[in-house]
Amino acid sequence: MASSDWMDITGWSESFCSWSMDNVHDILPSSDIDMEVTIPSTWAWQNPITVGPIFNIQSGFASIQPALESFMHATIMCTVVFGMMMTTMLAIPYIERKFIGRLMDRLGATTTLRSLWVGESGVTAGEWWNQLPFGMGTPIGWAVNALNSTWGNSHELETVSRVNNRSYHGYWFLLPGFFQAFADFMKFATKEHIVPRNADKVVYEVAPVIILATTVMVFAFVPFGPHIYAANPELSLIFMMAIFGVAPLGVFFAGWASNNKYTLIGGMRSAAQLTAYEIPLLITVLGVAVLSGSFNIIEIVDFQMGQDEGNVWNIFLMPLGALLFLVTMIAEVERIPFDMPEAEAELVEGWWTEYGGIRWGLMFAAEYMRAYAACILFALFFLGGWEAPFQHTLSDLPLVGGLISFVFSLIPGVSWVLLKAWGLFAVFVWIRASLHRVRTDQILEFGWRYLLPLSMVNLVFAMVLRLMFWTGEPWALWVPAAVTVISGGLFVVLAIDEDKEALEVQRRPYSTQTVIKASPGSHRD
Amino acid sequence: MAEEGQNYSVFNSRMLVDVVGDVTDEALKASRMKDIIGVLAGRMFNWGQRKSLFPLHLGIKCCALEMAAAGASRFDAERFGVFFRSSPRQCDVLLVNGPVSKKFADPIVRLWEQMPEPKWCIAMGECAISGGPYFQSYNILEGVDTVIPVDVYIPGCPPRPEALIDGFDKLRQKIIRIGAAPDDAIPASTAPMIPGDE
Amino acid sequence: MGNTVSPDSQKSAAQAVADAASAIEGVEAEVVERSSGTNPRNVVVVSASPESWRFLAENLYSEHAVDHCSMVTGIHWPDAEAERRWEVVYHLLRTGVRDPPIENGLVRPMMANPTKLRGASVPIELEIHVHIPDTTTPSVDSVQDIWVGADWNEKETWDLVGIDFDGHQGMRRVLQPHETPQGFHPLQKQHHLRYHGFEEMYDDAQGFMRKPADVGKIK
Amino acid sequence: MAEMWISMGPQHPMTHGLWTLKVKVDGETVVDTEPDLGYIHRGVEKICESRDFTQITTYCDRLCYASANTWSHAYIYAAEDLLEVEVPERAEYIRLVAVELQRIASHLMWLGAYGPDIGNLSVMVWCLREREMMMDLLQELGGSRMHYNFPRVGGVKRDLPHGFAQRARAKLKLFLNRIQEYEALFDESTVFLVRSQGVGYAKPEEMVNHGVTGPNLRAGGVNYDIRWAHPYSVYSELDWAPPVERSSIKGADCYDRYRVRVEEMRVSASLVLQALDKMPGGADTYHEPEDPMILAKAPTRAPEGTTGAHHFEDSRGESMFYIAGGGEGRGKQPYRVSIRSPMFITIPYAAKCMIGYKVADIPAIMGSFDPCIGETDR
Repeated sequence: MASSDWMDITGWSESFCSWSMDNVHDILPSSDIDMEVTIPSTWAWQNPITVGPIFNIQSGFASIQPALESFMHATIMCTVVFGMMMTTMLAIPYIERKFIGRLMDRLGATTTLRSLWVGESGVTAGEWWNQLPFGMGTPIGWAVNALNSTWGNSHELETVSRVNNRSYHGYWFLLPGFFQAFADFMKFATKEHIVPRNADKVVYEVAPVIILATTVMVFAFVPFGPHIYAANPELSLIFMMAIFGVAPLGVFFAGWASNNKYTLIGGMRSAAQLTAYEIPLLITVLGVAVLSGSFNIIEIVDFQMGQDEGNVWNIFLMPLGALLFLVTMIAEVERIPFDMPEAEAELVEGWWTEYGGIRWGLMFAAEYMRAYAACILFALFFLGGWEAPFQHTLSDLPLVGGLISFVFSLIPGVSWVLLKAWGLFAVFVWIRASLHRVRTDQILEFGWRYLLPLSMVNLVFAMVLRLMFWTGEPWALWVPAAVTVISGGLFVVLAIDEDKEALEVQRRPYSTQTVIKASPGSHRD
Repeated sequence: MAEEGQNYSVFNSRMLVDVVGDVTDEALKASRMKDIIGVLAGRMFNWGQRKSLFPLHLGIKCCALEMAAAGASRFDAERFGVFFRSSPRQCDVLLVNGPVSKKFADPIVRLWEQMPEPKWCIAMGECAISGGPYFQSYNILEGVDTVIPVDVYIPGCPPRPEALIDGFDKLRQKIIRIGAAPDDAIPASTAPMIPGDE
Repeated sequence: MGNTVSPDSQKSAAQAVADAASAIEGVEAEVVERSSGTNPRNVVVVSASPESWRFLAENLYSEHAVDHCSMVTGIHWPDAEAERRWEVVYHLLRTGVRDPPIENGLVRPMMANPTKLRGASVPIELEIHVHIPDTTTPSVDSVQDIWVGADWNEKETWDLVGIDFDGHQGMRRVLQPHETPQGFHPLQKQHHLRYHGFEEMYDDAQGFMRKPADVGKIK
Repeated sequence: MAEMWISMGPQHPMTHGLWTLKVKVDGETVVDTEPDLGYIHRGVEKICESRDFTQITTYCDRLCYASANTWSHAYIYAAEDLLEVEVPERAEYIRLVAVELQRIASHLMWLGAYGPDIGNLSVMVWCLREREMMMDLLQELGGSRMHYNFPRVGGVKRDLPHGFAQRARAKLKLFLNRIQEYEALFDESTVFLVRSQGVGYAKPEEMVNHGVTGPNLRAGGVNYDIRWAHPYSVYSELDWAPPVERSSIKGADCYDRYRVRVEEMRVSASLVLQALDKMPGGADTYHEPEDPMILAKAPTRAPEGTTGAHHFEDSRGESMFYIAGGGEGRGKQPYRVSIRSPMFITIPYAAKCMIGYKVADIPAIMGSFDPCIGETDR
């Protein structure tokens, strides 16, 4: 049966739309309006002509009411999902800046809003609110003075005001650094827009639009909770994967249009890399769909949560699939170690070197959105979406079971999805802090030679699991346990199976197997 | 509002945008809404600009290592929103940290032109301020302000990372006064702000 | 092998090279002992005539395995006597570096033991002075093809001091701006530093005048 | 794809400093390269001709700013050769401590810059964190963070401060097990091994002929080192050996150059620890600045016709100074100072090493040769 929790936003909005439309329908005049006019016959025409309809506003409205309701419902849901995505996405740059700072043993951004009233080390903008007309500034003046005396410069304690004077050390509970993303984005908005002289102007302007539009469209099909989705077609998984793959086209356009050699190479690299990684990604996602038996993301999650369906998270059934999905998603959103298209080291900034100001800011945000979408998808496909970990086992406990299940029913499903997604983004950042950048041809070779066959194996394994071992009711406990243990063992054996003898003899265990150097130039062999 | 050779009769969107733009502008000005929005939005965008100053990843000489040290973990400059980008299009501060030779004069002016407004220039170290120990050399310009206007000077050879971060603080103080109320709160002296001298 | 090359083995090796070098006509060589702090150093100091320099270089490279050209220096002596107006000083080293042997697919690093080095494998240091008589276009034979390391040093010497190297391919200005006027070689003694009796910038194509005063510029 | 020239311009994250590498690229493969140096040419040799012998040390500090001490010591040895000065034993040991600490700081700066070249940003911050430790020690000796002006003709400016030996031993012990952190990040990451092994081959014999020395040469499996080939200072009294890397058959590649420099950091650390133990007069005694134990009386004039030259093992290769005496002020100022910069000769060779590799390998190869443009342009 479909999972559900109290935060039934689609239900509320549907009922609200139908309620409001019914009220409108009732208010409308129900009597027929007869606007029939008969023009008497005269010398010019013999029989009288009747002109004008007889219509009833209420019945006319009734005929269009369902369409109106669904339109209104769709608008509300789109705004709700977009708003939820944008607000919850604010944590992503914060996690990135702070966690990568901690991994690098430093503090990371500590910007706070306080310097609005505190000013910069004692220098403030003067009584700027007096410039507001009609004396509107005075309340702002009061507020600033009040804040200044509690948290600002004119605090009576000398030390406090000296520290506040610095105005950039945030209080810990104010999440210091959280507003750095705001500050960056506002600065992008006020930057001058420069188009290179002989850039391909139309394509230069269209490229950010393509990237941003497709990235936001992906979230139309991503359900945040059982009842929080903008659209829930039967094949939502396929729709989303299709739209997810369009953004690299925009990346290539941007690279081409900027008329700069670096961006051209960056654009071509991204096109090559994403085609190499689109196929293993789709096959892995196909494996998930096969295992959960449906192309609809909500049904996939229900299958993992359902007491009577699967009741096992896919990560335990398909650890190889989870790993493949993680690797291909990192390549898809172009984060280190698959960071070639915007490799700072040799391409200055890769395909977006020529973009500055708001266009670059939006593409910067689009990249975070794609990473955020990747994390949410991983949470939905493999970590059981909006099911709390050990939800049913905990609530079946003898003593505290009742209380726990009550608490679980209070917490909306969307909070679990967000927690898992943010945790996964921390894993993305961790990978970014510890790995180097893989070279372009090695990326492609790794994609074609290792990921593709592995994803095939994973798909076959999913089919076998689904057809042979699944008997309609929930998985027998030993199946996921066996799969996890075996794949864990396999991974450990393969990963640390160093060629011991080679290391002692200092033979080179990893001399690159790349394609023989296609070097037209003189290469000293 | 129309360039020469423009066909007046043909209705095009460019003309429409201009007309609408001017009309709304006049209306806002008349209803003083422009002031309200201008002042409030000005303060927010000023805060945004101050809090995220992206210097260019340009390392000329020894001060570049102090810039790197300022970016590293001991004197973390990212605490104050200083994030090094390597493309001039995405930077607001050109941190010149070494001597400008005649050969590098044209490239540094081109870098300065590539940066979008509003942009600032910080001359870090003696070489960028006045040619430093090489002021007599046949190949070194005496200071960066022979070629580009400089906003903040940070003396020192090389200045310590704390001085660099204090230089960014001086720049923020300069930015906060942009669009501020011209009353006595602002120090009258317009002498160049040398960090550490007051 | 924590210690260093023994001074006497170095002295005998240097003496051998010095005798062989002074056998060539137009070349006088002797071993000079210089003590830099705690360790005496034996340097083969050679003064060669411009004509014999090329032959001496090939001889050193082939017979005495002098395989490393450390530095090429050009000096301008305007008030020296006529035939010593220009001087080029070469610093060469015999490093004794060979490609390490390869055994069963693995490279065996060559760890020379400094104390046991004898004879031709002892690293020695040579300093060769080539004096050029007074001309407006001083030039010496290039050794670019013998020691490729000297290539960029020769380019730099021509760029800064103005001593040309015959037979040098790709001679161009490396350190100064490409549009520096011909014939401007700053290390020649007639050019002075700024503020040492010379006020404006050197005659440069980009026309940089002295720094404009900060009049009226709000900082 | 038509071949096109890309100019990796003066301002480029790959160039550690200001220089341009013009690369002819066919698709992703490098076909031809041409370096263009001279963007921070300051004419130090011309300025030194009108400076006294002590004033020149400050210019030599600022030659290669990542390893200021090694360069000022290289100059001072050449000046002592010119002025024929005997340096007291204790001053030699203090100089060795200063030079080896600076070598560690220079290699750390290189490792920090090499990480982002290949794509890992956290290495830069870690290495700079350790470099701050070394700079604290050097700051106690020289007084400032980066340019110390520490050696004098005939000795050193100041003796080791009180408690320096104890602090140095503690910091070096901590540093020695921090190196394992870097090795874990580099050696155990297959991505780094795949990116750096088999890239940028260079054979030792060819390197010597091209004038490349130092760690880049020792990566090819040959242990040539100026410190034992043309001995100076007190390296003969200490027990050390230059690290050598077993390179691949086709010559030294980026991985070997990385391995050699990491080993060299360990050797330098052990050299400093030994020097502090064997210091004549004990590392904890303190002598006043002009004390004859640390600074010998030195003449300040070099008569016409005298010359001084000295080879020195810098952290990037063999650096050398040649000074002709007899300048203005009756010999108070040198007539000509000539500086051999190892990177001025290695960069063109490194540019030639890149031919045949991918565009993404350019920073890996160039970064592994540790270019420092301050000394290159002089």
